[in-house]
Amino acid sequence: MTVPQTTFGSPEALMRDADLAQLHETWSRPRGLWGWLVTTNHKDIAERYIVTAFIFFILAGILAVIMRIQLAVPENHFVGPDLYNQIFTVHGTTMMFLFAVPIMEAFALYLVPLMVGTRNVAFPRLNAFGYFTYLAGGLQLWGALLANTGPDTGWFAYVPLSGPAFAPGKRVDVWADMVTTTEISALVGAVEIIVTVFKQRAVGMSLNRIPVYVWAMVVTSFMIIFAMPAVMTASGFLPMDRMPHVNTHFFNPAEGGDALLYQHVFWFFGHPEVYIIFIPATGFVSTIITTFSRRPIFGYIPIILSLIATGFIGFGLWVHHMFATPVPNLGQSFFTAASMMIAIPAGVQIFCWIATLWGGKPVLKMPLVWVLGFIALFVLGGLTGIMLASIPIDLQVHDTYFVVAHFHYVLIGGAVFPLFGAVYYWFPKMTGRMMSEKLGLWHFWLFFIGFNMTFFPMHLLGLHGMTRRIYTYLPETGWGMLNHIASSGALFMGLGVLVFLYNALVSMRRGEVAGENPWGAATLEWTTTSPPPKYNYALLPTVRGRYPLWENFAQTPLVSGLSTDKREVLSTSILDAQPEHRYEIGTDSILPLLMGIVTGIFFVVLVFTPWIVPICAGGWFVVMAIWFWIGTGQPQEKHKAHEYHEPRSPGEPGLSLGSDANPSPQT
Amino acid sequence: MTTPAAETSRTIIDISKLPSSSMDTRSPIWWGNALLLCIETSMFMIVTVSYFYFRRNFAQWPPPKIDQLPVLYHPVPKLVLATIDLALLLGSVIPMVIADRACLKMDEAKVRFGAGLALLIGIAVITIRFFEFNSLIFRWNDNVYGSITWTLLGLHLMHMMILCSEDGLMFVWIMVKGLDDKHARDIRVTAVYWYWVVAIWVLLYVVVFLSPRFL
Amino acid sequence: MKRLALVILVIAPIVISESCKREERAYRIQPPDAEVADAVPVTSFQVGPSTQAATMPSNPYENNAYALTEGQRLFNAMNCVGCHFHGGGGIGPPLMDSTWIYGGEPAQIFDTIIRGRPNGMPSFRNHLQDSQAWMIVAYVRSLSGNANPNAAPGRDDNMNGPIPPASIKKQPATQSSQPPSTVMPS
Amino acid sequence: MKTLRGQLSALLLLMLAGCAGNHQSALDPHGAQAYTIHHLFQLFFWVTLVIYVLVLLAVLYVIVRRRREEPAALVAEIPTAQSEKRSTVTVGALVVLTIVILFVLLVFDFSAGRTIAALRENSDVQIKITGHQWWWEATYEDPVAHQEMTTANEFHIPVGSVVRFDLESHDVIHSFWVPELHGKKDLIPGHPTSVWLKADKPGTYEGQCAEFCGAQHAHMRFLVIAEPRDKYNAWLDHARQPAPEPVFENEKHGKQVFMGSTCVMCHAIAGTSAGAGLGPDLTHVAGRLSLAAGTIPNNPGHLAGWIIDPQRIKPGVIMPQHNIPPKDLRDLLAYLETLK
Repeated sequence: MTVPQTTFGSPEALMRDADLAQLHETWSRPRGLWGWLVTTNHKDIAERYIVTAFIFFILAGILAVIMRIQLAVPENHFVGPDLYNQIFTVHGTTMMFLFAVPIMEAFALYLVPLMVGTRNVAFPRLNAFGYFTYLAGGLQLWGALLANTGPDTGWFAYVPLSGPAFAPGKRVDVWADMVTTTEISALVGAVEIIVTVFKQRAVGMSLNRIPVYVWAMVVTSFMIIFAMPAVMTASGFLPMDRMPHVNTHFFNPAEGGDALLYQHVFWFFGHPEVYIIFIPATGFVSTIITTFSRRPIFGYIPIILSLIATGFIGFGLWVHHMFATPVPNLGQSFFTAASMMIAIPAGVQIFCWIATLWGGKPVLKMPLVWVLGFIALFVLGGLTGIMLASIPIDLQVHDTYFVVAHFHYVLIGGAVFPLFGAVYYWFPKMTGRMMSEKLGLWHFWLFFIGFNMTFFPMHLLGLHGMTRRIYTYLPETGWGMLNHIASSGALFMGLGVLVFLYNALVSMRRGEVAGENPWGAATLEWTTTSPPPKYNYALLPTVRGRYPLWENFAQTPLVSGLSTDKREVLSTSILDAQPEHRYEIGTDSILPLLMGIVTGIFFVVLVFTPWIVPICAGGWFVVMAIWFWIGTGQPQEKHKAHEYHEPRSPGEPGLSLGSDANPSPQT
Repeated sequence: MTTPAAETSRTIIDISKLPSSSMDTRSPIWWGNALLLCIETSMFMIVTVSYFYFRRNFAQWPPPKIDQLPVLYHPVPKLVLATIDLALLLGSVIPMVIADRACLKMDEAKVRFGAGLALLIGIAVITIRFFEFNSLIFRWNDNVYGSITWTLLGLHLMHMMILCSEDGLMFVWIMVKGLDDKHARDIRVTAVYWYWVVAIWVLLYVVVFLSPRFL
Repeated sequence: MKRLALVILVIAPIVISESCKREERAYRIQPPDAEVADAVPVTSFQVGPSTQAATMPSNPYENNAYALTEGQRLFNAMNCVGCHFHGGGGIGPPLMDSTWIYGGEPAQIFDTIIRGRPNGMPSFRNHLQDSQAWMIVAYVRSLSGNANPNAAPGRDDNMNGPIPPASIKKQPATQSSQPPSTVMPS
Repeated sequence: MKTLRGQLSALLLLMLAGCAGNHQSALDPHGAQAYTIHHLFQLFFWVTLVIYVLVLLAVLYVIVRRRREEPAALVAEIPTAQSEKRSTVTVGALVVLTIVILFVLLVFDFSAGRTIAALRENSDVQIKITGHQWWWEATYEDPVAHQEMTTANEFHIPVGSVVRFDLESHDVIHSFWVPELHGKKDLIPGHPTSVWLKADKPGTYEGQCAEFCGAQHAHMRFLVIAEPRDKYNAWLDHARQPAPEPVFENEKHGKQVFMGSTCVMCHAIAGTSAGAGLGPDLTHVAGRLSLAAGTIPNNPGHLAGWIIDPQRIKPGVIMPQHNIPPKDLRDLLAYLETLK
């Protein structure tokens, strides 16, 4: 590859060697396994998240292949109904709760601090805790599946089928508790992202200069914050109904409970969930298209507004999952209108992307190839989505393979394709080496062709009456051949993923050395080394526009003055990103792991008995008390409030750095 | 690679003189706390909406209690303890405001007084709450009315306990080690949480204890 | 570290096999030995040496959630509730207490169901498959907390009644001290 | 290559005509509502297809054009306001066009919804459907109590008349769906509801439970058989009759086997002492086309297999395995075959 290296100057050169060494020392984690357990560096945590989420992706993919084998021919006996129901439930649950949402947050936890030019997320220990709870939830689900306790009532677990009367054993309890666990971690991640973006942006990165991807993650995080409590309510009510010694009646019609409420609450989360997965993907797409069109994105403001609009409207269309239920017609019409309306912001974004490509000179590297695949597939999925918004059409295709095809086009086409693009795009930043373009093309075409072979026929199957979640079908239905095609496609997809794994593993060791900015991209993360140092930036960058690296970055000021002997970050104002104060964040600690273990144990034992609640409450209190006590255990400064926020020497350079400020050089 | 000469031309903004902590909305922890409260607020909203959703399944709310003699035809929850709770919680805002304000001036004595008094009131509220469940007349496993009201009160009790643990830890810290910048900020953040918990109780008082009398 | 791994290696298969048994849904089934259960004594009053220990087969369904729930469904479907209500008793004796007129061992209950008993308990011979009867036995035992509480059913979707089997405290079976024929259900 | 081409052409054929021999396709409507929905679907299909092709062409053009020019150096060009103006106008126009198209589709959608809802007129045929795990119970409602008739899994309706189906569930959520007649409606415990169907052509329409309902969700099928009014009336009159008394010795013995075994605990046969309602009503079981909720054809061989080992055919079904001596089984089958 002959990408010219654009060097923006090494900030390290501006620091004294002793300071740099101390900075390195301060931000390094302890050696060995202990260091691995206690680290709170956002890149360490995010890398773990990414690897774990991809492992779950592969595991759930294996389940998908098993399902496709089972459905390849009518009346197949490869797996029985009991196992099949566990498999499709665990497939859906894993993909939604253990892959899609976590991996989107994982990328954000890696990239957002880099993109906004700070050294770590706002609450690093909380971040580590989030990972450990997520891992606990994943282990709980998959451990249960191995122990024949895999949930078997669908990833939506509708009552009464999942209620105490019709779902014997502990399978559904495992599902509910696992959902709660992973939602905790999703919420933690969302809080991290929002606060990091609000309070820790590079000096000068006012709201209208935030990269589109970071905006997308802010919108996503807010959606998580308002959507996830709904599913936690559902996954709280459900085990309370089922749990011995509790036996509540939330979903028992004989005592005034309501099965329909469950659907409302679940989909109030479930529909925004789709956008929680999709919006980060649009962030990837915008970033990649900008870089490879070699021009600023067309319509920055409309795209941001579209993201925000999607975030709002996303909460207004949950009932379109329930058109077949006895919900009043008038209400349904409202949700039809809302469901169609959400096509507008999606359309705006697609038009802006095409306009950007149109007005630029696209360089067809792997990330852009994946984005083009995304446009081809996502638009199709979006258009079938418009069909599903129509009540009459939905009544026909609801709960058929048409819907299966639709949401795989939206979620794989709309989220996994950009995700693969993002992996090819940021892999050099994360590992310092490029991925192979040649293998990348193999990966792309295998996956693209396999995907369409698998999921396109499902549209037809659905229209021909094949309902979802059936473990087999009769030969007389005539669905055999299309299913056969779909199943063969799954093998191509699997091959594609294997090529990807091979590519990633080999490139990590032997790929071409990337340098700081192999793609000539415009955002801040490309100014630091690949992979970035533990502290991300020796001197914090500042920003004067949306595309700092395309706007004479070498002339922008740098920020110095953060302590090198403790982990400090710079806190800036919300709107204009003016420096406000320095802020010491948590150091490496074993406490997040302990807290994660207590939480994990809590949710495993909660499957069996409610008496764990008081016991673990005690456990949490103890860990929290220690956390509180030693976490801030350093002797602290004492100031009165009026001593803050007043410039100590008026006119001090930097503190008044506005958009057009031109502070005088110090050195 | 660029030459050191080119490097020296870059402007350096020195922020080493900026304060190392902040006491208000400028502080990241304030925002973290606010977002957690957003999460919990949506949780309470959804449970409250469920309460009214269940209400539609009943001709009369709360449903008559028929498994006893004499039958209770309109078993609205008793007000006494809940109202005492309300008064105590509203009253607890005063010491919390005192502590909150005192943090700005680093007035350690006042902070001790405020946080300590609030803690005592909080513990009193928690104690009362355990008796208060009985004023609901139904048990959680009697019917959905019992389930949802116990859940609402239980969720609030959980927050009361977390709140008191938090305030208690702060209080002990100040007693042992004195007040410093970070803990003054933490107390201010705790105060926000405290006001929120009180506000939620006002909501629950209206929903659980007053609304059955009017709806 | 090694010791920890060893402990996990030992414990994991046990936990997994236990929960496998609990969660298994064997749709095509081999019931426990019904032949043996045909010759079960109903009391410990017996002339000659005791043969009880040898003739009491255990009922694996007591550890199986699916079988217990099926038992519950059959208990309702076969109209057992008509006399015993939901375990509280009425026309027939209560099943939630510790007193057993004709013995509280699985095989004895099986015998009671299949043969019927005086004073109104009908015989279900030929009207229930053996496997179904054993499922009912497991459920009946769970009503007094004698089945695995992690497998026993929770509340059903009916009006709130007696405590569901999963929540009930274990009532160890005691033999009624009176001869069976003299005990009349209250 | 040949097979590929064959598959492709078959794919196109399937798309146009529906699966051969399949009577469960939404693309082959035979009911008033299904027609309306199908027309609406076609409108949506063509509109979205045109949009899709245009978007793809635009993207392809962008990429192909790139090949003609030299790839740019890795220096970004900041476009001027002038060069952005055309894009702004184009994108703005496209957004307005999107809104217009969506609005038009919305209008058509609402009008189709009204057409469908208009069918809720009073109808003289009312059938109460109760969903069970994993079969369908149907009660033909009648003001005269003894005229009420219960059957299972196969519902006859008169052609050309509106039929009201009152839906409720006995256990978990099911969904009632006959694709060639109408969309689906969920049966939610505690929320009884109704759906109106009108078949315009005699025929057998296949239906299936569309909401996941447990182990045998896949085998919870049913048939709606639309017949001319006179044929329907004849069927209904026959269906209201109690089961005929067995004539031959083996049939009589078969009846004894039925009444003396597990069968009687769950199934009902009108005119006999069997009256349980846990399983499908067997009064006229021999007259049905299929067994086990549309899973196997109704013939003595399959029936025997079903009685002995239903768990092999529908694992998890509530009917238990039976160990019946061969002679008893033969007689039982003979008796069941008399229940026309």
